[in-house]
Amino acid sequence: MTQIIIPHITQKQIVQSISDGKRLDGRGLTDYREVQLEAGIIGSAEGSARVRLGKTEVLVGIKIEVGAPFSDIPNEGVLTVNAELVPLASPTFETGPPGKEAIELARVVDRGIRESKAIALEKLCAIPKKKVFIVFIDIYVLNHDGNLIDASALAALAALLNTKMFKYQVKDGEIEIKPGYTQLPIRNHPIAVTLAKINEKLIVDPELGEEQVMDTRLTMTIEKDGKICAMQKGGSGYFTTQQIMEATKIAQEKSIELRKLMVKG
Amino acid sequence: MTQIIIPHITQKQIVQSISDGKRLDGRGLTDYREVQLEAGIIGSAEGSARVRLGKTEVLVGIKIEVGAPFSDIPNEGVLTVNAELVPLASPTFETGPPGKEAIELARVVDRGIRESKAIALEKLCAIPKKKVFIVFIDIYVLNHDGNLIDASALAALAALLNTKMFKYQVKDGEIEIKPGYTQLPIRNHPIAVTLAKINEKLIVDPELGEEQVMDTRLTMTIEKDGKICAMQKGGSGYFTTQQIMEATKIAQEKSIELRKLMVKG
Amino acid sequence: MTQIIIPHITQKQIVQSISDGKRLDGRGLTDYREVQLEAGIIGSAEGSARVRLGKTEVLVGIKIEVGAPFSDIPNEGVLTVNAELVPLASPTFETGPPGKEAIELARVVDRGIRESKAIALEKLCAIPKKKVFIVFIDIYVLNHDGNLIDASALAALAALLNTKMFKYQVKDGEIEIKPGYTQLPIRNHPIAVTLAKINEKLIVDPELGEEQVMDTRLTMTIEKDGKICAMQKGGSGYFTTQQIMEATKIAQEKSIELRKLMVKG
Amino acid sequence: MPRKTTKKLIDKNGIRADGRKLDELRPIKIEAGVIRNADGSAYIEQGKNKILVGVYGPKEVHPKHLTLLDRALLRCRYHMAPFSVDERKRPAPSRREQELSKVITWAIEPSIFLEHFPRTCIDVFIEVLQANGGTRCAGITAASVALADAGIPMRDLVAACAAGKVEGHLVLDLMDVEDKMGEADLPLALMPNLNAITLLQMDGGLTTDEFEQVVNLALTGCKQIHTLQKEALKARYIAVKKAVEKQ
Amino acid sequence: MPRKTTKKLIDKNGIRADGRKLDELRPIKIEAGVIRNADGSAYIEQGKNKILVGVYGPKEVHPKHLTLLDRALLRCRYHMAPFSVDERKRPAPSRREQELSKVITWAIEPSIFLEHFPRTCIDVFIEVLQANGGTRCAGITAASVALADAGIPMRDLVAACAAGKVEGHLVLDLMDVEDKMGEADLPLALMPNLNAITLLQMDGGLTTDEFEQVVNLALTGCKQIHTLQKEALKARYIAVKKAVEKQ
Amino acid sequence: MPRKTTKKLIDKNGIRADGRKLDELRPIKIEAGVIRNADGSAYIEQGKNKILVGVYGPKEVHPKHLTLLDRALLRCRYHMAPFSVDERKRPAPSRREQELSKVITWAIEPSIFLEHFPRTCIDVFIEVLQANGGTRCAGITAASVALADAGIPMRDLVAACAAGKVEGHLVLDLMDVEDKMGEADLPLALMPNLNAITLLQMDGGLTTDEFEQVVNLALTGCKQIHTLQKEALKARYIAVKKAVEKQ
Repeated sequence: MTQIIIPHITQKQIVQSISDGKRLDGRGLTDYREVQLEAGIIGSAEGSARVRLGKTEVLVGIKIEVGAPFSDIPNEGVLTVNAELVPLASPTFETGPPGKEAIELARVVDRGIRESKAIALEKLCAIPKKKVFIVFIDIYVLNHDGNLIDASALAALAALLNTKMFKYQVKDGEIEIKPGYTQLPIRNHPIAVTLAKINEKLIVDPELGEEQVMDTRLTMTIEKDGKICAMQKGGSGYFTTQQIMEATKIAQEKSIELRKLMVKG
Repeated sequence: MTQIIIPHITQKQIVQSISDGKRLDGRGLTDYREVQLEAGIIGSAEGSARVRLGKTEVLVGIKIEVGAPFSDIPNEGVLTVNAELVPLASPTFETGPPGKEAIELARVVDRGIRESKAIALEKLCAIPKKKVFIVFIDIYVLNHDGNLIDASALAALAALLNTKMFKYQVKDGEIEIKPGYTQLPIRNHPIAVTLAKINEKLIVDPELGEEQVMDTRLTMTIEKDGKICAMQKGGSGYFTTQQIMEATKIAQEKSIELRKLMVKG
Repeated sequence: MTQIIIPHITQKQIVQSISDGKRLDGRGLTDYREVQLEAGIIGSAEGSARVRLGKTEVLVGIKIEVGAPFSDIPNEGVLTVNAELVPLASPTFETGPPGKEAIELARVVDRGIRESKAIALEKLCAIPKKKVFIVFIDIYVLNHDGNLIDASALAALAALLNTKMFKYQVKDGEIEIKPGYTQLPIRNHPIAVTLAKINEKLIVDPELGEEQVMDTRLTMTIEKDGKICAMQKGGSGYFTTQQIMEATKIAQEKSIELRKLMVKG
Repeated sequence: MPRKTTKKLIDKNGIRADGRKLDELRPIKIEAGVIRNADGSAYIEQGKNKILVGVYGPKEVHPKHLTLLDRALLRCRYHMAPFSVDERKRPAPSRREQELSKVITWAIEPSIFLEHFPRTCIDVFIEVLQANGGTRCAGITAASVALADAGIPMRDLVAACAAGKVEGHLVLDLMDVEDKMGEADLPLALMPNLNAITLLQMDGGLTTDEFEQVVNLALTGCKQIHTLQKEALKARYIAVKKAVEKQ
Repeated sequence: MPRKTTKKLIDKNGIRADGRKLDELRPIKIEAGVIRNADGSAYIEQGKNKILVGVYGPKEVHPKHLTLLDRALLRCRYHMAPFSVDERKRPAPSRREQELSKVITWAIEPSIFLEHFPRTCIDVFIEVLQANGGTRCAGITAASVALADAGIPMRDLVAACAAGKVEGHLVLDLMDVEDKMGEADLPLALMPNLNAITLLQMDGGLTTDEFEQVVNLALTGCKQIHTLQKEALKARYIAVKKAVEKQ
Repeated sequence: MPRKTTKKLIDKNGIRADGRKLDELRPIKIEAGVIRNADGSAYIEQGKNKILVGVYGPKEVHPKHLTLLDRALLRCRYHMAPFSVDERKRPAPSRREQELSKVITWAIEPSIFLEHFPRTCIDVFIEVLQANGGTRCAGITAASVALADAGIPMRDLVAACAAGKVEGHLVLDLMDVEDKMGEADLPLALMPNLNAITLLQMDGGLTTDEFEQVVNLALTGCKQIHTLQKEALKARYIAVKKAVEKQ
């Protein structure tokens, strides 16, 4: 994988600036970049949304197909999250099967949705043991400028809220599609908040340059009632217990802020 | 992929000669090399044929198996074309999964057969939605001396005309093989004609040396009633509109010539 | 693959010593290293055993799952042998899909079990044509110090003898697991004996250093009644007819010795 | 999930299912400079097709053994997003995508002065976000704009468009249902200033006469698209100029 | 083949299905120096988990282009044996195994003086032979012992342990059934001497208060495990010393 | 598609289903020099087996890191065409094909003066076009002829043939149905001039006495085949000589 080289001087500036409590682009330590959201832009998908987080841009498309349930959960639909770091989004992305970076991204987003029980999967069973609906969430990164996790989680949630589910009936053991649509049943709104530690300071929403100088990062996914439903430490540094607890508080606040952008009313 | 290096002097000679209206091996610009055809040589295949086009040699074997239909065409058999550039045929061929060259070859041959509706696939349905016959056309290149597309298309057609289909009956939802054979139902005879452009001249049936100096190539597949059913421009050069139209006329003539070799009477 | 480099001097010593009728570790030419056997050590497996052959260490785990039979043997269970040369066992092993070395190992062990009909596969059919039991034998090499074939074959046999099969009943075309276990039906005890040829002498149970200087090797798998059920020459040297016949005699003797360690009484 | 339709594709007045005339292109929107990280990029909407193209290069070749001593290596990758079609597409490149990557590379190659950049490579990534017939052509059209946006010197822009035959009529710029239900589809790419056809494929059945007419129809489509490509680049140029002057 | 159980996980006296108290670790056995060929190795049993770890390195990097100029490359591979779980696992690494390999590498990295060995690599192979919940943590615990056994200089041993919430109770060191049926699982890795948390993941649902308590519970678990790690290394040291003196 | 047969394999007069005696080879036809592009090649028909072998080399090793400093690298690939068997074989190499490639390489290696060509490689591609039992042996037989045709210096030709036990009889050169229904199959490769057995495998069940007899039967088969190999090379030599004289 090619590395984007951030000049050494810029790296120093990033760290120095954060030590002084501000960031090179003028943000405060716990400020997100501007979030832009556009839902329903892909007509061939059952649901879709594009999120821009500063210059980071992620498109999520949702497809619903008929398939078999897992044998140990025969009465529930299936959730599948997949991420592609397509090479047009960054000189560091390569063609080929998903690498560990894409797999981690998909799995962190997956856990947030799964653990918060955001999708009412039990309503997606057509014929128990035989036929259920599979919800494919495909994350497509279109421009990488840092913090892919939060942007992807936001786009996935927005796409789910935008997803239309076709009507159907079961006849002779076969699913027949009927005219019209309903909403995909969504009952929770998990928000991922990623914090980076740079020179012992915590910041939120690291951009690409900050990711390259950060010691480590922590993502917390927060449910609409404030419960933490998923967490992921990434990167090779460490946190102290105190930093973890501080991060929790920041994540709680930020999740409320971000959720307001996603879910109106 | 290793390149076969044709000496620079020979390359110049090929181009010079074609500019003068003849070819290094004495052929005229629109002459094919000698075509030799041998059908039915592989007893383990339902159909087979070997075509020699000068020193190019292609073996096609056809297998028929029982399988599931495509869900959107539940009453038809399935056609699958596959090409292997096995490494004994050329120092430029490598082991491993089919590369783009093999995929293009298979897909061009596939389109000629599919678009001309050469095989009556609707007669290859045993149990609608459940069980149909799959016709596997496997192209095996045994010696590569240029123009694999035409040689493969000829061998595929000859093999199809040679294919025996076992008799069967359907009993309790199962296919039972019965003694005896019928012919695979073939109703069209698509012929692929490949032209190369070298120094603004069009030639047919390029041999390996000519392929290496050609600007570009065009394959036209012609049905028995003269309709064009498939076309493929290959290589990184271009054609003018006038050249395309000229190529069409040549391809029409050549297809009649070649078809006579394939289909007697 | 990295090569373990055995110093040239040691190589010479190994050969010299064997020419003199003894081995560097003091063994006679037809002595096995100490065999240590521990069965039933993996609770998550239906059967398991670990064999230590000197410093070579192999773990075999057996899983039994429900699956479909082969269409040409619809009334029998299925046997599958797989070997993984996991990289913790040797600096010469690599991650990635099984290489030719692992495939050969699995296939040689497989043939011994299959050809001796050690497992009564006909008793592992629940619903003919539909549902049978699949016996997965997974060979896991934990430390590689030579003669993986014999160690793996011993561990596989010990694991099979240790395998418990859950009780079940068939109800409405479905398999229902019932409480309790029976023994997996085992009716033969194939023992693999590997001989190496070094400087025209035959030795048994080559350790890693000996494998690196050997001309070639021969594995014979012997059934409990003395029949030879499988054989595999490996390595790029050759045997004379006389050497083959001599090897047969040694293998017969050794198989009796080893079988006693496996099957008490 | 796909749904079935059985509508007639062309009515008695020669009007198509989406309201177009037989020789009419779908509405086309081209925008250059849409991906921040790429050296050049473009976005195209052609009817319901939505395609994004990013260009990286000229840059070092990786893996090295593919390096060409006398010119740049051009690699085009055509790839469909899983959600771009009715039935979800698996992420791994299909045989179709691999073939299209190849013919698109061939279609673009003659337009670039590759000999100016020996020992480098130029990567063109075409991502189909929503597909509705004619994506390889729209992909070529956008790729050529993206290459120009990257400042790579070119002989001409490559404009691409299909024509074909549907319910007995010769039509321009087939959408998906016309491609699938129709009698023939012929994608074509053109460098108009050089009368150079760089892509030509065909599926279906056409007499020689029909073929000639369909080719000519596709050529007129390409020329219209060529104009739109130039406009998109002009707009991009003006936008960049303004941005620079602002600073 | 899996069988189902429907037993209650925690009884009214706060005793868990395997007889443990809420804040009690499973029985743990750690042994260093168990694989002859490896530069360092360790074996851990934690309840029904059985995990073997081998360390190779510092050694040449292969493939070469991964070489780091200023420090050693650390690669951890977490892999499960096909027979380690109820339903046979296919040998190819799953997405889960790939993610765990990554987070385990991150958990181990801060403990090693990688900068002492530029241009080399250290491979850590974690093989789960029998799994019953908490294998990533047990794998990290054993990997750290194996690295010490290999003589690789470290800032501290990394000890790992999960805590979580089951049937309303906060519990330490979840076994498989508690993880699957419970409300939350939080694996954590710690270098106790540095108060440095190097792995932190969570699945489930916890309030901020519960989260804080669970983290603290996990930290106490890690500290107990840290003691066992040191004992294992001491036992290894004594055994080696005896062996050397014998010679 | 396979059909089933239930014919008896050996009649009371000791005549086999295809009319052969117990110790009789199938009709064998060997031809050298059949692939224009290859450095050496051979075609063999043995009963219903049809196998083509091409040899390329000695040539540069690719990938380079496989280069051997003291001798040539020999690589044999055994591969079956999809249509070579009753039930279509998938094109990707199966585990069986990979194992056979390995044992065939071992069977050929001792026959070549590999030490004459250090730092090069010799590739032997064996393509089974039609299979009816005994293809690994026929492949070795043809490969050895192809290597000689390529002018590669050899200690002896390697001739290969199976023997085995069918319906209680010891038989030579088993065809597919005899292999599948019979009691034992023992493929063997021999350099007759050196009494060197370079391939030996066995499946089935044989007493030590039977084993000795079966080995001897296979050896007689190999010797007959050795004669046919030499004839094929002689015929090739004469044909080339004539062709050269013509010019």
